[in-house]
Amino acid sequence: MSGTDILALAACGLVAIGLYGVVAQAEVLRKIIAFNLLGAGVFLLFGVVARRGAAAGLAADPVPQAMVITGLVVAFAATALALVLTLRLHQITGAATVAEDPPSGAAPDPASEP
Amino acid sequence: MTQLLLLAAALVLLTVLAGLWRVLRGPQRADRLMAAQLLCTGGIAALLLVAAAYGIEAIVDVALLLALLGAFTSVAFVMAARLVGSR
Amino acid sequence: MSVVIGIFSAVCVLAGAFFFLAGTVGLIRFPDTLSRVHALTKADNLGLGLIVLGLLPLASGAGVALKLVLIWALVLVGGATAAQLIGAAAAKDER
Amino acid sequence: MTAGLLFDLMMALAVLGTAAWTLAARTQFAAVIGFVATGLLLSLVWVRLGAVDVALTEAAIGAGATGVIILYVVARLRGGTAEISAATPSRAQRALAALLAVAVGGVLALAVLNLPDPAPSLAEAALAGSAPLGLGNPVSAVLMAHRGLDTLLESVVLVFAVLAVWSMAADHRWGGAPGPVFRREESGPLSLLARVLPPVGIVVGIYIAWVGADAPGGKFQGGTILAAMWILPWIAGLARPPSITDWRLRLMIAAGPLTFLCVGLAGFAVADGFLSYPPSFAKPLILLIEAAMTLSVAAALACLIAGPPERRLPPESMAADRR
Repeated sequence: MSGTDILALAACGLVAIGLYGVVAQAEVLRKIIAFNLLGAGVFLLFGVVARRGAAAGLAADPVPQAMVITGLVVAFAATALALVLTLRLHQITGAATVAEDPPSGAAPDPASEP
Repeated sequence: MTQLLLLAAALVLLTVLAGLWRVLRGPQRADRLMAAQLLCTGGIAALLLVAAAYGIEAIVDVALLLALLGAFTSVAFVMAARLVGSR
Repeated sequence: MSVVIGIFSAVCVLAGAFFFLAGTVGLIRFPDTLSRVHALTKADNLGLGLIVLGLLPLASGAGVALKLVLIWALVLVGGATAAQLIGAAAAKDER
Repeated sequence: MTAGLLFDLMMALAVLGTAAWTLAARTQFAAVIGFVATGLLLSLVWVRLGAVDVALTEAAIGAGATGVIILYVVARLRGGTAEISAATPSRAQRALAALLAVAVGGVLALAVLNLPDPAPSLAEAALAGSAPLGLGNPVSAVLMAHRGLDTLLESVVLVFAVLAVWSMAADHRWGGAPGPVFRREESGPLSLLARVLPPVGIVVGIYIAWVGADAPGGKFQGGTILAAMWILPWIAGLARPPSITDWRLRLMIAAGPLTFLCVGLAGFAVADGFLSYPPSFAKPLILLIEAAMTLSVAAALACLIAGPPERRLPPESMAADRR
């Protein structure tokens, strides 16, 4: 088993951990963190594929690397949007989860103070 | 020399991981705030050693970026923690 | 001459790694948050400085050497600031 | 070789350990710290995989910038424990989720370990394609030429993300400056750092963006550093972010995609089609796009990190609005 194989297994482990977190955790914020872990695992799989495709004197195949760079930036943009939505949901309803039953006695909107 | 540099890099990383285990446990919020700084300083040291060992200069740029963003991240963390505290 | 430089580099790098070890021992053993901040910033920054000093003779050119020194300077400034702020946060938490 | 193997094993265990700790952390605050630690360790793994470009991006965006924005949201959420425990899946459901996760991870592992050997690679094609462009870094060549459409759309995604984040602002805050208000620190360590670091950081950010043509680096990595250096004085309260209605800010955010699109459309007239460069003029055009994109990435990331406007308008501009 080579070092790249070990890192490939770590990537699969990250995907599994992230997937469990997305499904099993209630708070939206923790779901977002777990989703980012899942994404990191997928990116790492690309890295493993790139490393296995090392050729022509390059340490790794540049095409998967470029795709991961694109992916990281888009993941950041999506995370920023998800976080702002979470914050706005919390400010309006006082909720930290997206459960069916919204909590009774919703908090007042702090952003609507004069 | 290459072997020695790699050995030193592994040693630094091991101590950083041990420190990370301690820092993440807390108990105070301030303890956890140290994680970013610990990982950046140790990560920079390990990266520089690996760069010298393999002669890959581009890795020095990663260390440079970590040095800048490590400072920014640590500071931004503390300021966010202040926002938590002020509530 | 190159043997002397090699020994100098090896000693500096190993001494730097030792200070990282010392910093972590302090981090694990010290009883309160403020002394842990102290152990982390002082020992690790010194360790990084020694490693940079040891790697300077091995640098392939003036540009790389300049970057190494710049990295250490940035870590010193950033580390000092972060340590101050974390210390203040710790003191506030204890009150 | 065994030393390298041990090193990989150590890094793999460390990444998985911090990731698991992130899920298990009792407070959200601790979870974010665990996430950032995972990201920083991952950037070391990327170096190990020979992908220095990705290591730079992961350290800058994946760990640093993402961690900061999550933490600023954590600072403002006050979850009720009753609500969270009511919404948490039951023990059986969680066991089922764990089973699902293990199954997915296992199938992935089987697939990855049984990839064809020798692996197919586009490295040679990418290298052959980058030489006529005058780019020494094949990753940059792939980003700018072979997968140019991806990069163009990605830069548009950043603009849309900024629009979406701004549109989350409360109505009466529209036109304000992005981000929370920080107290002005006239003296002290933070104000010193906010004065000393940006000049150095801006030079380094431009250097990382510039060097991307021939060595690992590029617009996204350099742009993130520039964004961080722009935000630092905001955090210290030394400078005010520009209002989101400021046309200069909006132009900065749109400049990169617009330049890219214009050069791409010009490709119809002077080269083989959309997003293709005339061979004799490829390098200067790519440099022009890279420069505009660096500026736009820096501005867009700074706005995404700062978040929707939360500051009131300064008095003088309020007066200007009434007039």
